[in-house]
Amino acid sequence: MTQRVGINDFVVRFANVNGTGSASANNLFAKAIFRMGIPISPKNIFPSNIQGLPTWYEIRVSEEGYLGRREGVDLMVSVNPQSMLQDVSSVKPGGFFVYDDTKPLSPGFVREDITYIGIPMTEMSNKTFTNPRVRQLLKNIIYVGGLAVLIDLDINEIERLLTEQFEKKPHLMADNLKALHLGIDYVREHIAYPLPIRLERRNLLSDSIMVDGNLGCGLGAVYAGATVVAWYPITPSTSVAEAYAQYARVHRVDPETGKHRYAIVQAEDELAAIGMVLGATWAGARAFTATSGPGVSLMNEFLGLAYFAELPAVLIDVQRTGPSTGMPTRTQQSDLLLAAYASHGDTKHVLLFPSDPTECFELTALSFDLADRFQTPIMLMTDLDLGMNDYVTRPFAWDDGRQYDRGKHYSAEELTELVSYGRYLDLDGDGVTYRNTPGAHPSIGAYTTRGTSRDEYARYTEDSRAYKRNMERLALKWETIKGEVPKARIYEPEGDTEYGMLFFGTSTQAAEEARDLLAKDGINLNAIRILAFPFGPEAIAFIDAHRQVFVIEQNRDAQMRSMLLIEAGIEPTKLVPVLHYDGMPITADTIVRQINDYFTTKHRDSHELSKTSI
Amino acid sequence: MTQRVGINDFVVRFANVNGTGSASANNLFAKAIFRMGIPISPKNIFPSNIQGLPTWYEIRVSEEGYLGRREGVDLMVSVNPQSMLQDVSSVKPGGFFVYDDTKPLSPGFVREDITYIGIPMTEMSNKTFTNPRVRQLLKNIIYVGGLAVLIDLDINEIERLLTEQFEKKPHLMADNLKALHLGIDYVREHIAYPLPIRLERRNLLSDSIMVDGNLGCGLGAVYAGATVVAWYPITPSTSVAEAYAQYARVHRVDPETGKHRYAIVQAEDELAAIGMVLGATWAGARAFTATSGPGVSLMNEFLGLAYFAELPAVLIDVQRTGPSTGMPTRTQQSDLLLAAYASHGDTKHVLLFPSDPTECFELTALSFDLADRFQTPIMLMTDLDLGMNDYVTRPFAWDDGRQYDRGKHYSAEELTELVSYGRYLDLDGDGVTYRNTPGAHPSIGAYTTRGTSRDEYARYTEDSRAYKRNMERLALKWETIKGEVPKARIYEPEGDTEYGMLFFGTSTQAAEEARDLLAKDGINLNAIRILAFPFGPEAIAFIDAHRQVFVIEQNRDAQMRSMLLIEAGIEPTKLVPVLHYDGMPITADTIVRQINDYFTTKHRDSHELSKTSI
Amino acid sequence: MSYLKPAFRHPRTPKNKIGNTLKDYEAAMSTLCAGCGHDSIGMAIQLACFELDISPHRIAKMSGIGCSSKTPAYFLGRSHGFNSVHGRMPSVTTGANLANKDLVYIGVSGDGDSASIGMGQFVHVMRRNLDMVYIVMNNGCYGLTKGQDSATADLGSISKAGSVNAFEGIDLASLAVELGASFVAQSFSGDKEQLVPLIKAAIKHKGFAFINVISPCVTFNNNAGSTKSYDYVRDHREATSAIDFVPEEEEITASYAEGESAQVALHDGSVLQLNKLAQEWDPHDRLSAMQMLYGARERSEILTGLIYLEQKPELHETLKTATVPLIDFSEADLCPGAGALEVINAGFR
Amino acid sequence: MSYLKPAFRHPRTPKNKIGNTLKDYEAAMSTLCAGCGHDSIGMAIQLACFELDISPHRIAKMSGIGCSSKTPAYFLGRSHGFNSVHGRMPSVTTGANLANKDLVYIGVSGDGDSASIGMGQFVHVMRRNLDMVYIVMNNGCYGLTKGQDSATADLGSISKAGSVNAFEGIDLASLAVELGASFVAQSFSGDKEQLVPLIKAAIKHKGFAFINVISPCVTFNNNAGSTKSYDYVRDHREATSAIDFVPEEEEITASYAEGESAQVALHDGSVLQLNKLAQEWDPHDRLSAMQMLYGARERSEILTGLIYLEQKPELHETLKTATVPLIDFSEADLCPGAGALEVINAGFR
Ligand SMILES: Cc1ncc(C[n+]2csc(CCOP(=O)(O)OP(=O)(O)O)c2C)c(N)n1
Ligand SMILES: Cc1ncc(C[n+]2csc(CCOP(=O)(O)OP(=O)(O)O)c2C)c(N)n1
Ligand code: SF4
Ligand code: SF4
Ligand SMILES: [Mg+2]
Ligand SMILES: [Mg+2]
Repeated sequence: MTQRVGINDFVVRFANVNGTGSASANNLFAKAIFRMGIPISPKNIFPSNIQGLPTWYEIRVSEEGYLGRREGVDLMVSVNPQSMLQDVSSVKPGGFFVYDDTKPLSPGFVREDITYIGIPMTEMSNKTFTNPRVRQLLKNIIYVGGLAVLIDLDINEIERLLTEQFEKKPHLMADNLKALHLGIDYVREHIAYPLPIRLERRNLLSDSIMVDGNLGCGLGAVYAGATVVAWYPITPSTSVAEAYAQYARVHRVDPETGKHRYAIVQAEDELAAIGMVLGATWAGARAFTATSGPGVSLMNEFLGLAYFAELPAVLIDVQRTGPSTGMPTRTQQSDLLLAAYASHGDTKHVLLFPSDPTECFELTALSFDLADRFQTPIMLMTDLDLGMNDYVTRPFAWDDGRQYDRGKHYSAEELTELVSYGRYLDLDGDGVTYRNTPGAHPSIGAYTTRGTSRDEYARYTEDSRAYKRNMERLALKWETIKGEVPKARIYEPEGDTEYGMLFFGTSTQAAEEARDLLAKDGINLNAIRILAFPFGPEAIAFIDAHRQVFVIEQNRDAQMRSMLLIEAGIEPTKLVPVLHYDGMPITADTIVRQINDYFTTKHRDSHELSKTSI
Repeated sequence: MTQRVGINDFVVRFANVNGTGSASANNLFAKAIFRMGIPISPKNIFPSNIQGLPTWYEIRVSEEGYLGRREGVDLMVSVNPQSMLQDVSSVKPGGFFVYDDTKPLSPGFVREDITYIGIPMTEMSNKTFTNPRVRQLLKNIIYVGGLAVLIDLDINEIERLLTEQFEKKPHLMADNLKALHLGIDYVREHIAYPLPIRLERRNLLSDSIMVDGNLGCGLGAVYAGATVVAWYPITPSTSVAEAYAQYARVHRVDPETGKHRYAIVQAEDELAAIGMVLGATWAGARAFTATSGPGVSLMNEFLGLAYFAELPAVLIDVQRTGPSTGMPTRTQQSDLLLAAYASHGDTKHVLLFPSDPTECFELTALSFDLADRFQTPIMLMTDLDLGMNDYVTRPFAWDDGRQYDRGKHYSAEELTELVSYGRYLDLDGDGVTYRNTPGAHPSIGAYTTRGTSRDEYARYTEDSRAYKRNMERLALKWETIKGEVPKARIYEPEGDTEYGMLFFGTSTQAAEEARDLLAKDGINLNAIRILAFPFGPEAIAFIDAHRQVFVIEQNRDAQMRSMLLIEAGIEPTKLVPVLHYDGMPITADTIVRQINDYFTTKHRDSHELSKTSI
Repeated sequence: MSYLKPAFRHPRTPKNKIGNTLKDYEAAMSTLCAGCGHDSIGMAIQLACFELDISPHRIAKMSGIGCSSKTPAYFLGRSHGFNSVHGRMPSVTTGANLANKDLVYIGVSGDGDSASIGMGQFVHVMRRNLDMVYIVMNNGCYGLTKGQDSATADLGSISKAGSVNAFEGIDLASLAVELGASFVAQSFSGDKEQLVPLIKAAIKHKGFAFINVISPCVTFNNNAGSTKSYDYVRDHREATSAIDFVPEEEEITASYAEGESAQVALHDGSVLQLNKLAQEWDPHDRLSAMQMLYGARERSEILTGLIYLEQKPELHETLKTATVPLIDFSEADLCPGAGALEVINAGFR
Repeated sequence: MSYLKPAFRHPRTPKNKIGNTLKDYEAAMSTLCAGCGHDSIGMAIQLACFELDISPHRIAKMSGIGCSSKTPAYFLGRSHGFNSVHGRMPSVTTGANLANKDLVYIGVSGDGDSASIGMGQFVHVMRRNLDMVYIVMNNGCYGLTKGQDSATADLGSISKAGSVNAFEGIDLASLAVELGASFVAQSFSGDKEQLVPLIKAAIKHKGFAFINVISPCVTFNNNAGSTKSYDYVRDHREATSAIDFVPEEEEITASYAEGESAQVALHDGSVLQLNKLAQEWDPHDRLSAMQMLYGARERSEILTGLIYLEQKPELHETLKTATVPLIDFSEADLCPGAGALEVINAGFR
């Protein structure tokens, strides 16, 4: 058997039972690698229940900085008998299988082509600790210690992390250290170490941070001055509101009075949440909600009102695997069509697509400017993978010179000077009209906001011409928006090629890696990353400039491709769908495989997919 | 001044105040023309309130059978001082303006190019009748009498209609007749009659009926065996449930026990309405709901459940002008995208597009077969114009040999013979699987219907492969559906042309007329009418066979065109949008104008529209 | 006190203390049916605001969808309004109030809007004790969609179309008491003498003030057999007390025999003077309010007047939001700035 | 009667009258947290159905979304189930029941599912008096989304995370009484002796039978300071009476002192035997039920047992639907046919 070899380039997977405290041990392990300056990307694969079912934590270590998911496990840490059979089979040939050999391995689990490493974690933990809950928790720290030795993980980093964590709880510290060293000592004594897959310090990440996207969103909302948050719990969006709350408690509470410069309401449902957001922005605040697919479905009616009555709103959609309740703890990019055209009648909505936690922060903050500027909902299309997994990412940054852009908005003084005020008068010819704040002026500016048709002065009307003028102005506003949303990022061209790839959000890391892999195989692709809907002219130009563009997305129905067809007048055969939709984050392999397939089959010139329903 | 001339070819418009009983007088007038065997199409243009605002009733008389709306009024009957100025100006030059000259016409209302005809309706009514409500009602009958003389409307037909109407209320009959003859006599004595625009009996309509689309839908549901109806009032869909109730009361009540073979629930909202429908179909009944745009928006989450859990449902969407509350009493075809892709995640829904009340009946009945066969929601996309206006249309027909197609469904006996039952096992390779009825079999067939992912045996799973298999099967089912929905209707080719037009629903009548008008101008167009989504191969072939196809629809964003682009892989430049969206029914003129514009401008080869967001 | 004679008089048009005439509280012509109860309620709102000397621009009119929800177009033309979607006025008002607590929020809704599609939000806005006035213009039917029975239609009530309602009606007043609304009253659109002081008290109440106003629909539900017709309501109403609103600065002069009257203090010091009290009713006791309502229901009476009142934390107090409206904070107050972000970044290294 | 000793015994596994063993009422292994109250309720449901000799296939299990709503996967494995969307179980059950009135509908829901997102449907299913059993597994929190306070969390209750709930909780039992639910009971997941007979009575009741079962969430809301913890509930519960379910054919033997016991007849002739009655409580009187609930609340007690019971038309009776389930009608029964259509057409000529 040839063992897998690799320095700073492998995948470790932990197989645990949820509700047993494995998460913090696994995080400790990941963070220690990060502290060694080696790029990693951890992924939590957890069930939609609270306790007792299999859960996995997977870390890809990649010195080259490929942070998409990679298929196949090099090192499996199996602590869950329930899933052991499956776990054994997911190890790559030549890989390693670390398990709890308190009980002997059943012969059915033995493969010839992988290396088994037993560590009696339970036994050691039970011998050393008495409290059953503590035994369970520290069993996890034992395997961290053992692994550290096996792969040359810097033990000082682990100890330092534990010190930081238990600063205020020294009694816990001692037990944790003891457990750690039980693992270390056991492996040092019984097992040949290090393994051929192992770590070497690199210090590549001096500036980077390791954080999840939902935190970025919540923090971005605090920075952007959101004061009203209305939400309803739903996986995987819940931690957005929690992150906002966490930072608001630190930065928005008056130290003297204890009074809050923010208000968070856990609404009774998603309809109420978005209703509260619209009420708040109507009254002049910045407000947002965070939800996932089912919530967006429920918000449909209100989103149409916001579009038509022109109310700002920020909605963070942390997408999960649909349709319906689907797989609530799996990822997908499949709410695009719904979000883009939410609600009955002719509606279009602005979407932003962050691809890492730093962009979650930046684009969330930007959303509030865009919402105020264009008086319409802005939806941040993130997903479970980005929202709930830690990413190694650029640090958050804020320019203190930056000012909130509140858009066209008359102050009381400006109102006084007006001859007449028309809420929906297009004074600048860009489709964007002037708001004012209820209560600001005693006699000028009052009007009624409504979902029914009205004229330029916000007066109710059923006049066909007034209705049409308004709809045309909204279409004009849409054109204006195209030039103001973040531009697509076009990558450095890759040699001379007629082929391009287009991707967005959490498909980015895998797509970038796939591009490199394909280039190595001699297939050069130019690349563009979409950051916003509606698409800017640069995105259309990119597609126009290529013979064929692979559109990479994580859904079944090629939803981004559909939006490109609808909005950009692109010939369908030009856009080749590359789809992944099983709920797991997309991998470079999947992309490479599909693109290779395309080039090696007849599809090349008249690919079938574009002619059938995909 | 040249007066307008025309036999059986003109537009009459009545300007009334709503809540004053004008509707029945106007209907009487229309029905009498219909009884003379002359094709007509009446349109009600009413405000979104209950009493006191302007309302119009417009009748197009067209011996040639053009039943779309036509712009411009030949004969205005003005009974509402509120809207008189607007009413004067909407008369075509040479047209006629009939008004109540109880009070003199204000000079501001006088145009040189139209003919004024005063009838002292109020005065006559007040002189003859005492009860104020009766005076108001019969004033309307007076003008019907006057008009009859003016345009040679057969007075016998009117009297016969009154007799039918008041069969059981002879006292009302007398007053109505008296009022009718007041009008008749007044005109005969004071005014030169008939006008140059007038009627001549034709008896073209021996078999036709005159009825509205909502009635067709309600009746269709009774015939199709729907037993559970859950709905929430909303204009313009309310009369669908009412029509169902009306016929169910006659045909579904046990004469002996008074017990009902149906259940209608006015739900607390649209979410509950669709929930009840899904509960009912799950339990084995046929069930439907009727609503309009806002309701469909609210039903989004449940529609996703129905798609994913594979539950039959029939939803009748009587579309109105959106977005949001929009113009609730105006028409539009603008819920298409919402309906086609309703709900988060990858979802697709079957839509049917009736274009007259007879098709409302037929396609509603068919919806129940399709829903059972494919275990998915079927949405009938009708609209206010079709739903609430009377159409002259083919009579309803039912083949007594027809049998309800309940789709793949195991009886208790069949279950007993199964080795194993898997609710989502694709036994026939068409993506459609076998249901059974809860409670039918004591030990085989029980399973849990859910919106979460599950395997072929309906067991909950978070396994990526099982999830994907299921999604692929649903995609396969979609392919199967394409061959089973009503085929598009392709019209007899019009000479030799590379150009085609595509339309659906209530754009049909105007589009057909436009086609004839264009042909007269030397522009030949082939034509196709879409009856269903997903599109069948015949629709794609039609488009493929033409250089350019005009896609005619009543919305701003070219939603049908978008669906063609997404689903059919058609080159965008091929599909030229012809759009109308001001809330009034589309006219042939609008279509002709836009198509002519296209041919006379440079757009011909590289039309702009297809490159921008439309 | 009578709404016909404002205390402060002017030779021609009476002005209130802030110099406005009643005209300043009026708006566009109503397009409701002539005689619709809803219009009377709108007029009562205007009058209450005028007499309370509230500047119209400090009032926000909130509504859902229905004839009732259209009324904000016909009163207080100089106030901002938000005519939202069906059944969702409570959430929109909650958001608005969180953003700017200093406006007076007057929400109007219908029985369809609140008791059917809006039931969830109605319940939860009460639970949060949002500081607002919430008026249901209750006609027992869906006026705007042509008269279907609503969920507040009483069992056995006959509609204009002749159908007999087969479901028990939801009693919004007892529901509000049950759900902890801090001010609950019931009235009749035809009784301005009672309605105007109740609206004033509701405005002065800090917290959720609910008034269920029976407001006949003349077009669809004013026939014999309907329990929401003008005649029926006039014949069946029974007041918990006569009622006077006494602004804070005025002295209370009338005196009544012991046990027959009570004074209820409102948040800002003004007082509701209740005279000829119903027996065994304590407006501060939930159970007593419930008993009154259940008793009246049993006797087929419509209980009107103040029903229940309680002082408890409204939403801002519960959430500990700042004294200043949130919309008044500047960027500097809200944004932690680049420095803080450095510290935050450090925590993720 | 004790649930541990079924009346009918078998040498090995006891069978009920229709020949089923308890095993026939069981289902897949639960994936809830060990000790979760919801699992006990599921077991009580199984036991009640077993002891009532109902064939599992004639039962439909309905639910929304939440840990509570997942439980149908863990009981009655031979019954059909419908695990719908969040808060919408009532409407789905309404539709199912309309289609097939002959199944026994057992709906289970959570406090989030019913009192927050589902409040509107919860209210309206009661108003319609749908013939079903509706059990809320009430843990005062959102278990499945990791423990946020729900709308039934009591004011001041402390969550595991240490936050103090600042809102008044919705009392589902008094709300149900207020809204006309025809059977209202309250219980505790840890009290099978009370729960099983209550579930049996609820099944036998014709109409809407609501049982609010306090069901502690061991993972997120079982800490000191929570008013929904096992300890708190055990310490604070107070029963309206002891309770026995007596099937119709059995004779009632026990005798009690006058005034201390009562027998409540159910629709099919079976009887709920109530012993050691609480004072001044009449289970047939709404106001008395309310008084009991309000009184208990004031004393920080959790009232358990039967609270209110009334016989009134359930939905099918109100709608006058056929005696036969609607799904049993054939095409011939439903389709008026071509002949009738000719007459209809004639009416439009
Ligand atoms: C989502 C949605 N569903 C239905 C409607 C149609 N609709 C308009 S008003 C109304 C009911 C109004 O009843 P109520 O609130 O009692 O007001 P009223 O007209 O009686 O004053 C309905 C159902 C709508 N506008 N939106
Ligand atoms: C529309 C929608 N919103 C939110 C969620 C997320 N969600 C799942 S369960 C749940 C709450 C469950 O609380 P409860 O009903 O009390 O059940 P428990 O888990 O406590 O038994 C929520 C909010 C969802 N599935 N669907
Ligand atoms: S329909 Fe009824 S509620 Fe609506 S305006 Fe007319 S009277 Fe008022
Ligand atoms: S989280 Fe709470 S409610 Fe959910 S299964 Fe665990 S103990 Fe039960
Ligand atoms: Mg109403
Ligand atoms: Mg709960």
